[in-house]
Amino acid sequence: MNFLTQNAFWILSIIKILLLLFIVLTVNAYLTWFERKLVAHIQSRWGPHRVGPHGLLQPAADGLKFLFKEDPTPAGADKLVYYLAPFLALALALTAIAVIPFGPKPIPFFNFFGQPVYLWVANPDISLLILFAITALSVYGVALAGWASNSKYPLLGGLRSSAQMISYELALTMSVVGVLLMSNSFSLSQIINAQSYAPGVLGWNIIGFSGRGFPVPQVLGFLCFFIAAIAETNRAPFDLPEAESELVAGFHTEYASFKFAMFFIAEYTAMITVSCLVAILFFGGWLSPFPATAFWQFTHYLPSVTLIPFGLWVIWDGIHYETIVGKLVLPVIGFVMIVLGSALIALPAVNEFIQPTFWLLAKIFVVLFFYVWARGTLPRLRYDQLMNMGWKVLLPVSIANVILTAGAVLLRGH
Amino acid sequence: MQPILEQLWIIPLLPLLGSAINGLFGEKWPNKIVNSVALGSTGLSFLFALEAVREFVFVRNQQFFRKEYFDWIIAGNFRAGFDLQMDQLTVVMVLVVTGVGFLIHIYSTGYMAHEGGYYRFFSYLNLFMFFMLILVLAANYVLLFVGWEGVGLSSYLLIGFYFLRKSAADAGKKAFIVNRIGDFGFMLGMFLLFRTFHTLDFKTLFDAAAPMASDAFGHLGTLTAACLLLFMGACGKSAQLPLYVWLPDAMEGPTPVSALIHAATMVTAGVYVVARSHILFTHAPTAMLVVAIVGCATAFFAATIGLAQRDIKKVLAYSTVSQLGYMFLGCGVGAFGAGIFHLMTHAFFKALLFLAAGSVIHAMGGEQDMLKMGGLSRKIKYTYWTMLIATLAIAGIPPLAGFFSKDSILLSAFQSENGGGSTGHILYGVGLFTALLTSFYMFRLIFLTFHGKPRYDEHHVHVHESPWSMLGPLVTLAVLSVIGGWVAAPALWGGEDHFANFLGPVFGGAEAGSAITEAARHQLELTLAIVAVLAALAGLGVAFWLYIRQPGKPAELVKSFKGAYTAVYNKYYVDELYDAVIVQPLMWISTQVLWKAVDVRVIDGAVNGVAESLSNTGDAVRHTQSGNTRSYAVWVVVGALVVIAIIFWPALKPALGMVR
Amino acid sequence: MVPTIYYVILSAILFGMGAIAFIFKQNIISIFMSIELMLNAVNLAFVAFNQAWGKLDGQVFVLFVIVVAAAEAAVGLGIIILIQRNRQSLNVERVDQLKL
Amino acid sequence: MSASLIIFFLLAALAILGAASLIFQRHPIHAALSLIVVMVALAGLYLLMGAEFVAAVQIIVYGGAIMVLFVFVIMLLNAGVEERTNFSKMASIAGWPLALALTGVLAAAMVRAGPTVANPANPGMLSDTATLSTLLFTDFVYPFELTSFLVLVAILGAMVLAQREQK
Repeated sequence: MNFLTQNAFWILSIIKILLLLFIVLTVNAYLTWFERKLVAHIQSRWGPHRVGPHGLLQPAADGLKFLFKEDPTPAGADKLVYYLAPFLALALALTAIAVIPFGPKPIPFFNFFGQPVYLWVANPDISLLILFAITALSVYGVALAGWASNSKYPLLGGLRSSAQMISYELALTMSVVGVLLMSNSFSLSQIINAQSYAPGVLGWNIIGFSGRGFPVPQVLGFLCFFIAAIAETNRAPFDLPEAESELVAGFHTEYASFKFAMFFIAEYTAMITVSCLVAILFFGGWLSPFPATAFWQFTHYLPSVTLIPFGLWVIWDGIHYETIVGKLVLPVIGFVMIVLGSALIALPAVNEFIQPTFWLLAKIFVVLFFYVWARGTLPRLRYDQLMNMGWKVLLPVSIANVILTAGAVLLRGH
Repeated sequence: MQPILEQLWIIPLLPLLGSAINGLFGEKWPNKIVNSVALGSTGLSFLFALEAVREFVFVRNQQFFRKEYFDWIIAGNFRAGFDLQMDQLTVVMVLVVTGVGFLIHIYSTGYMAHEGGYYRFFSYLNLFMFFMLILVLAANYVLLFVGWEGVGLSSYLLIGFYFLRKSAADAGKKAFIVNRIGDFGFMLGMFLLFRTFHTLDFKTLFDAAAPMASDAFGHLGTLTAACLLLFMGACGKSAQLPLYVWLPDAMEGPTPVSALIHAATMVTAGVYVVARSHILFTHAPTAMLVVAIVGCATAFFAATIGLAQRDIKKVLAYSTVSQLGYMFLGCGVGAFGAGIFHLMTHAFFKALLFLAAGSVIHAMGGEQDMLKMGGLSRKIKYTYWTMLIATLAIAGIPPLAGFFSKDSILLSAFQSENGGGSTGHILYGVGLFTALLTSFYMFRLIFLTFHGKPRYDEHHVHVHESPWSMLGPLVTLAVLSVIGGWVAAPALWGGEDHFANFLGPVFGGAEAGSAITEAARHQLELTLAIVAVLAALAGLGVAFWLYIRQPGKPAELVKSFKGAYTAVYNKYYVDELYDAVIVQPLMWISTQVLWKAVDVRVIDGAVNGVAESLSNTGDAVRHTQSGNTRSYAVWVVVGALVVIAIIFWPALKPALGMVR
Repeated sequence: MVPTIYYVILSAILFGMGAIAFIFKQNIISIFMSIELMLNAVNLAFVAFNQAWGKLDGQVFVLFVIVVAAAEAAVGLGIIILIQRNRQSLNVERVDQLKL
Repeated sequence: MSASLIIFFLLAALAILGAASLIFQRHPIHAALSLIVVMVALAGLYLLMGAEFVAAVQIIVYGGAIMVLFVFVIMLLNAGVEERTNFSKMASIAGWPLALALTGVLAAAMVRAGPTVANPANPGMLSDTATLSTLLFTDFVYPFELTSFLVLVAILGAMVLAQREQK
């Protein structure tokens, strides 16, 4: 007992980390499902729907497949680096999530041995810098993988990705400076708070009211950031390192089974991180888009209002589902949703607590949707186009954004 | 409220702008645009000057105005700022410079119309205006010196305007170098002043100097030394003995330049400086006497040379020198007001003379030799009449401008007791005789040029009157040379001496007050004036007799006084003298000693020797240089070791004391 | 709380090791990297003293050092690429033309 | 033995190990990796000292840009295990002793200086990034401009060097 109370902080952190890992991995899994579904519908296919109702168990199946596949190591590969690379990639990707705050307030009516439980693992003053540091390092995963597997295609893939990541990191970092200028802080929660001075959506950096003077919209910054981020995470249309048509599967051609899974998870985790960043930096993070006045009070029931009807629909859909499993599982899910929704109505305190997180998750979801949408829609760039884009368009634009924002902020005064 | 006076810097700035614009972009432009820029800038600055003067006189009631615009040099307790000031003296100078300058700009548009490098000419001319204005507006010696050197520069550029002609280029160089000698003295003077007063700012310096006891006569005190050095500079700039030689050659420049720079404005800078620092001079009687004597001597000397010149512009040049001599004589005898007055009137009629001469040359198609002219009076009337007026003015025929100014100078010379009893009278006598000579050679010029029968080939030379752009200034200046003197008409002539009263605040007690009573004073003035007029008329008469009555006579005279004539005609061989005494020895020393011996043997020898030895040693140690980078790396480490050891071991404590 | 001197000594050791690597590496790239190591050691000393004095100048200098290192890396690697292209070797001892 | 001391010794050991492996690794990539380890360790030390911004920059620029560039070039040139030749008498004979001497001299000098070195005024206090930037853009603005110019020149130089001459 005494031991617990003394080291409550550390233990709590460990628990949080484990929890976060679990959540992130699950979300990853279902992100793949979501992506496959969405792309499928964009291409007017069905996507996975064999394993489980609506293919909901597909991720699990994939996971199992990854585990049980044979794991060959290419001859003449540099063992150490070959094994190091995927671990590096995954570890960095997961670490990034740790500094993202999912809500301002600690969990109500609950203390972990005197420690208030906040919705983040760590909230340092320089969380943004740390994020960038991690992204900067995550190049190695790809580059080393490409080099270590001692084979042509991976090498090319690795070269491409390292070049691409170096180039786009500049634009990525530059495009955030505008936001930093507007909210004088590297701390993500500070950045979010800095957007709360104007009513609702107006205060978000994308519109840029600060309660005083004229708005300083960060549209340029947002565009640069999002594009650069897509490139940084090697997603379509910038997924040259793993361009199937040109170099098989790029840097992870020689990787199989679980190591491949690691790269896979790393990539999707990076996606999530980026989505969180976009939501936090430009779209007010956990702030509600509605003003916090009594008139807009009713918007606090939006979570329930979304959950309950959706639950009803799920139940309805489940009843008409072909397979028995569907008929059983889907209504249960729907019921749970309805219960949650009504619970939120029943317990206002919980509802209040859930609000910020709800908005943050909603925004993240939207950004992820855009991610997948882009993949489903846009053709892959050619390598030289990629480089031109990075150096001759994004970088200058983001620098211009920095200058403009600086001038505007100076005019407006803090 | 004094908008322009507060922003005095605009007045000099405008010409600078004009100069810059023309100089930078003018090359491709048609003359019209260049004109509009040049005339516009000068005219505007003239207007601004007028406005500034109006504010100074009527709004400020002639309170001394001074403003510091920005610091230029700050070094220890030495400050030289871009400070401009405005007092009565400045008023006169500024008006003369901008006014006459503006007229001459107008004239030049006509005169230079067909010359190449049109834009260049006007760019230089505006540059000159800028520096001259800086010179007269400056509120401290350093800034004044800037203008001083600047006008020297632009004069150099303009004398050498036809730089393809070797004589012109040489003349330019000569002017520049001779001026350097004077400037050397000037700078020494400034240093001495700074060492004595710890400032070079006019106001503070003079306020400090005023209460000082003036140096004893004939004894070389600080002030005397400073004044003499300053005067050395003045000699250079204003072409006084012995540094006058550059001015006649300066006539190589285009005539408007001769009119503006080498007659009206720049050459009077020396007089201006002496008048500006009159407080110092009045404290240094010796210097005063020197100034007076030098001025008087120059006046006489140059006049004698002027007698025999054939080139019309040369005659005018020497007359300029001699008139400058007059001004110095005036200052020297303490009549600074008279000196400045003569400066102003001289600016009018001498500019007019030069411009008219230019018009004549223009008419003759570039001919400058008077013996190849004659009988032009009917062909170019305006030029003739204006030039005649100017000649009467310079000869001192009442009631034209020259009469009053020259008269007041002679009067004060006669009255001055400085340097013992009869000095003043001797100066007066020489001055008077010079006046006679002046009127003689001026009328000689008139008669040779305009009267008698033509001595040129009428078939080739088509004499034509100049365009109005040239005649306009002539007429204006003619009017000025007529009425210019009246502002200072002394009480005797019914005027009440406006000029002296106006300048009173500046020169104050400096004017040589005479002990004798008012009536006697008027008596004296009257007699002296009559004498002067008689002298002038005598000169006129002689000229008339020699060149109209008996045109053969001069030749006989020349024969009978061969030696004297050739001496005078060759300017007493002064140039040759300087060449032999100064230039040649310098050349010899610099080639034989400095170049052949010092440079080649000593310096090059030393340098090459060092290089030799080094390359030998290098050749010796070359073999450590394997080209292998790792070896180099090790050598670097060795060096680092040594350095660290040196830093740390012997003095560990102090070296690391800084950490604490 | 860690005494400043520890950091300083650590930086000294790192610097020395950088020097050793500088001498004994033969691959140009590795030599370059050992230079970077030395720079890092110096940075450590900078920051340590900076903290010791409670002033920020040291950190500013570290930033400058980093920037200069970046520039140096860009140019140096360009040179290295040229060397490789011209003599198909990255061994410094095969690049021995740096002499009269 | 306070927590910070433990962390320090861990990081220091990590750094020294990294440096050692930089010396002894024969393959450039491995050398690069060990250097990265050193840099991360140093970043940790900076954090320990409270220089958080410098720590971040250390990782972003050194770890994320410069070293990536190295790795990139190594991959590009496909540099193999470095060959060991001993053409340089100087290095092979005097190398070790001199290098060790240098290290020794430095360390010894530091140790001797030990007592005179002041200890952190307020250990672990995070130095404010805002003040740092103010300092950078006021007192050090000229060096800053110079470095920016230097970087520009470096970019040009790198481009000129790396491009193949067009026929």
